[in-house]
Amino acid sequence: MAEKKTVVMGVIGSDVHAVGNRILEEAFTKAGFDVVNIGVLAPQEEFINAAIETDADAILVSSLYGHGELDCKGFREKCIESGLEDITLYVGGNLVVGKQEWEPTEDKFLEMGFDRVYPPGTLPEEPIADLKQDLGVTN
Amino acid sequence: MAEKKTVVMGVIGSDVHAVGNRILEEAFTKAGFDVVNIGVLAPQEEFINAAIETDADAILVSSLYGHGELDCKGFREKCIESGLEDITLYVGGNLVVGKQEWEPTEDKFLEMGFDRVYPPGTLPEEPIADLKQDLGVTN
Amino acid sequence: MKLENKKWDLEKFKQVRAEILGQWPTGEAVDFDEAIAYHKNLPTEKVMADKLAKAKEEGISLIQPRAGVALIDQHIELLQFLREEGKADVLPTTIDSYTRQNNYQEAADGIKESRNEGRSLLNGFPAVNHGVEGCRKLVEALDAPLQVRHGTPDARLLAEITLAGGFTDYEGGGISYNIPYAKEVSIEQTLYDWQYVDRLIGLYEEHGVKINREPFGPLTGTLVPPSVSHSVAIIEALLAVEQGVKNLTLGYGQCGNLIQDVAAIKTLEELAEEYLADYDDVMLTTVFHQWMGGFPQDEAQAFGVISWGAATAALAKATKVIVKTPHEALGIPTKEANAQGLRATKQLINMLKDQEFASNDKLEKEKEMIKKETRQILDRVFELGNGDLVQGTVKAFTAGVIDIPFAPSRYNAGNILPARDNEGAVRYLNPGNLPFSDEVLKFNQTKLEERGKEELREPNFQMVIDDIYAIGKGKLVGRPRE
Amino acid sequence: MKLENKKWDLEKFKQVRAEILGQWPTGEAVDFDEAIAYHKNLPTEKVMADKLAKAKEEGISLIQPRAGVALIDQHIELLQFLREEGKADVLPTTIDSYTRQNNYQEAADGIKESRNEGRSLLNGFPAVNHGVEGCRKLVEALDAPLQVRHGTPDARLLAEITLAGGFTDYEGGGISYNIPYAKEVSIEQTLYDWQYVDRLIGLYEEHGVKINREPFGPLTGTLVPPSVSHSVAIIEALLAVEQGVKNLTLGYGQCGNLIQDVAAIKTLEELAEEYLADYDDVMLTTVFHQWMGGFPQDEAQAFGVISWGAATAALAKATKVIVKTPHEALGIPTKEANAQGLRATKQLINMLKDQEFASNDKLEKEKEMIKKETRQILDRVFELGNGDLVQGTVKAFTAGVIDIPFAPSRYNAGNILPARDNEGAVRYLNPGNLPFSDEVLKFNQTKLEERGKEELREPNFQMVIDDIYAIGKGKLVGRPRE
Ligand code: B12
Ligand code: B12
Repeated sequence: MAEKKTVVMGVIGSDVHAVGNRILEEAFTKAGFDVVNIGVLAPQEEFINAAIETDADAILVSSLYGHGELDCKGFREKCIESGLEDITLYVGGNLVVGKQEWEPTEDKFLEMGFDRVYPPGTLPEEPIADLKQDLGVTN
Repeated sequence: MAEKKTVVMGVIGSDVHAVGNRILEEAFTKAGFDVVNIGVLAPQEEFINAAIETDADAILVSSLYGHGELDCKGFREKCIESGLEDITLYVGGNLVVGKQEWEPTEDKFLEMGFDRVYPPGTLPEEPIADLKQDLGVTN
Repeated sequence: MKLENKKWDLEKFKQVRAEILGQWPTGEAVDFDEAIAYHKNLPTEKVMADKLAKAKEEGISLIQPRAGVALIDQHIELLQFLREEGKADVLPTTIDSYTRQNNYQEAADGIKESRNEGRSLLNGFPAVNHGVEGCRKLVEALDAPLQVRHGTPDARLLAEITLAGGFTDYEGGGISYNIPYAKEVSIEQTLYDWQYVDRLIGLYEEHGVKINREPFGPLTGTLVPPSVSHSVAIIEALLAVEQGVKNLTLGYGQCGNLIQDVAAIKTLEELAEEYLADYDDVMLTTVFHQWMGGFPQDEAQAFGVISWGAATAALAKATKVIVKTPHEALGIPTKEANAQGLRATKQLINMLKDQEFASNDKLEKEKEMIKKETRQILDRVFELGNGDLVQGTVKAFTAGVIDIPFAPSRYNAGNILPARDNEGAVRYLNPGNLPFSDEVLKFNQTKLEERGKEELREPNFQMVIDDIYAIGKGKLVGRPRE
Repeated sequence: MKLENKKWDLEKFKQVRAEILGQWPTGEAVDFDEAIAYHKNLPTEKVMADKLAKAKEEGISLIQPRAGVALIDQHIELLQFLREEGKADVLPTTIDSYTRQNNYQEAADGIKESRNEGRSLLNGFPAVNHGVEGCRKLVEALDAPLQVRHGTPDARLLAEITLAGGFTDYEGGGISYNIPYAKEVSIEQTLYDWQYVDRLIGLYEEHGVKINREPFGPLTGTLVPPSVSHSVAIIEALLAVEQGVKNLTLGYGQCGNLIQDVAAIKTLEELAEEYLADYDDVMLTTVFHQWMGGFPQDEAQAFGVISWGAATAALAKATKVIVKTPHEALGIPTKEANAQGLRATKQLINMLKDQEFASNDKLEKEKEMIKKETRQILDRVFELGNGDLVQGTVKAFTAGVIDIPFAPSRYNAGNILPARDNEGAVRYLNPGNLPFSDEVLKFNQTKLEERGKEELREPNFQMVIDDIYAIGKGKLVGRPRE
C-alpha cells in the first residue's frame, strides 16, 4: 500500500458493546489501516473531532444496543458542518431495536447519509475489502 | 351406570401405533365401558364386524401414521350398508399427513360422517365425557 | 423351512430370490452383477460404511434425519434441502407404510394420487414401485450416503431393489422390524425373511461392496429398558454376521436420564464387541435415537427435547444420531422443520464434540446392571435354543424371555411393564418372564420404590401411563398430577 | 469521601439520600416508611427471596427472562405474556440504556417517541421516569416477584424508586455494573454508589423487608474465566452484606464446557459460603446465565445453545437460570421469541430436575483449580487493601490483580486474554497480572498447549478471536478455519 489510510472507529451513543469494536480494530490494523479507535460510549462529536484531528479518510460507526436509529440521526449533516464533506461513512451492528427485515433498515441508514450499512454478524473481511475499494487502495 | 355400553376401538389401516390404543382401552374400561379392542392394523371390515358381533354402541377409530384420510374413506357408508345405521363414530389421532391446521381436518372427517373428531394429543377424559353424553350415560 | 442360525447356501438363496423378484414388476430390473459394478463406481462419500468408519475414528457423531415423500423429484429436493439447510451428514429414505406392509398396489395408488394432488399423500418413499432406476436417481442426485429406513417385516424385495439401486445402508431386522411393526407375523417368518436380506448383503460384501446394516434399536420407542433393546440388537447383529454382514450399526433410543443413556451406548458397544468376538472384520458403530416416544406439541419445547438428545449423543460419543423435528408430535415434518431439528442438533454435536462424559461410580454401576441384565437375557436365549440363536429367539419370544413393552405383535408376550425411577431412568416395574437374577430384580424394585416413596403411591400401571405422557407434557418423570 | 468497607451510618446515608432523590422529579414520591408498609403487604409469591429460598430447598431451578419496553401498559402485557406463555417463574424488568447512563431526559424523549410511534423505541423500561407509582402498577398487575435488571454504574435513584415501587430484587454491583458497562467511571465512584444501594437494601432488611441482591455474574459475557467472575461476585457479596444485605444470588455466565460449568456453580456456592461465614443469616442462592456471548443467528441453532444452557443449569442445580431467546443474535426479542426461549428451557429444567451431575475426578480437579485461582486473587485483594476490601478492590484493578476480559472500562487493566482449551473450557492464555501460583499458571498453560498441538498453531490472539466467533458459528472451540 502506497500510503496508509486512516479510519476512525467507535461505538456510538450510550452503547458499551466493546467486543466487536476490539476485533474490528485488530482486523483493520492488520489490513494495513491506521486505526483511531475511540471505543464505546462515543458521541457523534467525538467521532468527528477524532476524524478532523487525524485527517481521517473514513469513519466506522458501530451500534449494537438498539438505539442506533436515535443515535445516528444527523451524523452526515454534522460531518458536513464540520468540514468533513467527503469522508466515507460506514455503519454496522445491530442497528435497530428487535429482529427486523434488513432492507428497510439498510435503506433507513443509507438515507441518513451512510455510504455502506452492515447487518448483524458481519465479519471484518467484508468492510475491509469495501473500504479498500471505496478509498481506492490497491494491494 | 345402569347398563354397560360397548365400544369397539382399534387403529385403522396399515397403522401399527399401539401405545395410545392401549391407553384408551385402559381408560374406557376404567370409565365403565365394555371395550372391544381390535388393536392395530385393523381394516374397516374388522371394526364393523366386531361392532355387529358385540352389538356395540360406538366405534372409536384411531389413525396416527398419516394415512387416515385414505383409510377412513367410506367408513360411514360401509357401516350403514352393514346395518349399523345409528352407531356413534369417533375418530382421532394424527389424522392427516403433516402438521396442518385443525379446522379443515376436522371438517373433512365430519363430512366423512364421523360424529366427533379429535386432534393429536387428546387425553382420554375428553372422549369419555363426550361419549357418555352422546350415549346418554349418566353417572 | 428349517430355521437355524446358519449361513444360507447360495443355491437356496437363488431359489428364493427368483420368487422374490417376481413379487412386483420392478423386481425384474434387478441384476446383481451389474449392481456390484454400480456400487464399485460409487465415490467413497456415498458409501455409508466408509463415512461411519471415519466418524468412529475421529470420535464425532454424524447426524441423520428421517424423510421420505411419494415422488422421486420431490424426494430428491427434500433430501438436498436437508443436506444443505440441515447439514445432514448422511441421508435416509423413509419408506411409506403401504410398502412396509408389501401393499405395492396401494402404494401405486398413493403415487398416482400424489401426482394428481401435487403433494405427497404417502408417509414415505415407495421404493419398490419406483424401482432400481428410481433409486439410482436419488443416489446420483445426492452427495451423501443413503440408507433405507422402513419398518418392514418382509423386506426382501425392498432390499433387492434399493441395494441394486445404490443404497449403501439398510435398517431393520427380524425382531426389530416385526414386533413393533406387525401384529400377525410370526417371529419365525421374519427371522427367515431377514436371513435372506442379511445373506443378500453378505453377498454384496463377498463381492467387495460394503453395505451397512442397522438393526432398529428403539423398537416401540416407548420406555424400552436398555437391556431389552440391547438383547435384540445383539441377536440381530449375530444373525446378520452369520449371513456375511460385515458392517453393523447398533442402535438405542434415548430414555432421557443422562447416566442411563450414556451407559447404554457404552455397554451396547462393549457387549456387542464381546458377543461378536468370534467374527472377524466386523466394523461396529452405534446410533443414538433422539427420544422416540410422544413429543410435546409446542415447537420450543420440542427443540428442548431434540437438543437434549443431541447433547446426550455427543457426550456418549455415539457414531450417529437420528434426529427428530419440532413437528414430531403433530405430523410428518415439512422440510423446513426437519432442517431445524438438524441444525439444533448439529449445533450441540459441534459444541460438545470435544467433551466426553467422564466416568463416575454411578455410570459404572449403571453399566454393570445393563450388562448383567442383557447377559442374563442372552444366556437364556442361547440355552432355549440349545446353542442355536434362531431357535432360541423364537422360543424366547414364546416364553416371554424377550419381551418388548407396548408392542402390537401377537407374538410378543407383552408381560413386562417399564416405569421411570426417581431420577428418570427406565426400570422394570413388572419384569414379566425376563430371566433376571434376584440381584437384578431387587435393583429394579428398589429403584422404583424410591420413586413410589417420593410420590406417596405404589408403583403401578397409572405410573406407567403418567410416564408415557410425561415428555409430551414437559417433564421426564410422570409425577402424579397436582 | 473516605472509602472503606464499613457500614454507612444512617446520618451519612440520609444526607446523600436527599441529594439522590432530587436528581429527577420522580424522586420526590419516595417515602421510605410507606414503602416498608407497602412491601409488608405484598403476598409471599411476589417476594423474590421467598421464592428463591423455596426453590433452593426443593433443589429446582427457576427460570427468568430478560424483558423491558418503554411504556407501562405494554411492559405489563409483555411480562404477563412471558408468565403465561413462557411459564417464567420470576420476572425481570430490564432498564433502558439511557436510564442506565442516568440520561433521564433522553429516556423521557424515548417514552414520548414510543407513545407517538406506538412501539418501543427504548431498549428497556425507563423506571425512573415512570416513578414509584408506575412501578407499583407492574407489581400489582403481576403474580410473580419482579427484579430490576440494568447495568447502571450509578443506580442509586433507580434503586430508591424501584424498591419503593415494590420490586423485591435488584441486580448489579460496584464492579459488575461498572467495568462491563462504563468507560470513564472510576471504581471508587461505583463502589461508593453501590454502598449506598446496599445500605438502602440493608435498611429495608432492618425493617423486616426482604430485598434480594444479585451481583451481575457474567460481566462482559465473553470468555470470562470462572475465577475472574467468582472473585468479583464474592467481593460484591461481601461489600453488600457489610451494608446489611441479607439475601444474595451470585451469578455465573455459562462458558459451555459441562464440567467447567458445573464446577463453577458448585465452587461459587462453596467459596461464597466460606467467605461469608462471618455474617449470620445470609441466604445464598445461585444464578446461571445461559451463554452470554455472541449467538448464532439461526433460530434452530440458537435453540440448541439455549437448551444446552438449560441442561447445564439443571445438572448443576443452580437456583435460577437467566434465559436467552432465539432472536438473541439479531435484536431485542419479540414476546413470542422470548416465551419460546423460556419454554425450551422449562422443558429441560423439568426433564432434568431429578438428575444431578455425579461427581468424578475431572469435576473435582476443575473445582480445585477454580477455588485455587479465586482464592489467590482474593487473598491478594485483601493484602492490597491491608484488610479493607474496598481499598483492596480499587488497588487490585489498578494493579490488574482483578482484570476482566474485553471490558470497555479505562479502569480495567485489560491485560488478560482468555481462550478455550481443547475441550472448550475457558483458560488463561495471558494471565496478565493475576496473582497466580506457578501451579495455576502451569495448569492453564498445559491445557492451552494441548489445544495448540491439536490445531498445529501457537495459542495466540487469533485463537481468542476464533473463540469469540465460535458459538455464533455453530461450535464451541474456535478451530482454525478450514
Ligand atoms: C412411538 C411412535 C412410533 C413407534 C410406534 C410403536 C408402536 N407400535 O406403537 C414406531 C417407532 C414403531 C413408529 C413407527 C412409525 N411412525 Co410413529 N410415532 C410415534 C410417536 C413418537 C409417539 C406415538 C405415541 O405412542 N404417543 C403416545 C400415545 C399415548 O399418544 P397417541 O398415540 O397420540 O394417542 C393418544 C391420542 O392421540 C388420542 N387418540 C388416539 N386415537 C384416538 C382415537 C379417538 C377416537 C380418540 C377420541 C382419541 C384418540 O388418545 C391417545 C391416548 O391419549 C408419534 C409422534 C408423537 N405423538 O410424538 C409418531 C408418529 C405418530 N409416527 C409417525 C410416522 C409417520 C411413523 C412411521 C410411518 C415412520 C416414519 N415415517 O417416521 C412408522 C409407521 C409405522 C406404521 N405402519 O404405523 C408420524 C405420523 C405422521 C402424520 N400423521 O403426519 C408421527 C406423528 C411422527 C411424525 N411427526 O412424523 N412410531
Ligand atoms: C456480549 C453482549 C453484551 C455484553 C457486552 C459486554 C461488553 N461491554 O462488550 C453485556 C452483557 C454487558 C451486554 C449488555 C447489554 N446488551 Co448486549 N449483547 C451481547 C451479545 C450477546 C454479543 C455481542 C458480542 O460481543 N458479539 C461478538 C462480536 C464479535 O460481534 P458484534 O458485536 O456483533 O460485532 C461484529 C459485527 O456486528 C460487525 N460490526 C459491528 N459494528 C460494526 C460497524 C461497522 C461499520 C461494520 C462494517 C461492522 C460492524 O463487526 C463486528 C466484528 O465481527 C449480543 C447478541 C449477540 N450478538 O449474540 C447482545 C446484544 C447486542 N445486546 C443487546 C442489549 C439490548 C443489551 C443491553 C441493553 C441489555 C439488555 N437489554 O439485554 C445491554 C446494553 C448495555 C449498553 N449500554 O450498551 C441486544 C441489542 C438489541 C437490539 N439491537 O435490538 C443484543 C443484540 C441482544 C438481544 N438480542 O437482545 N451485552
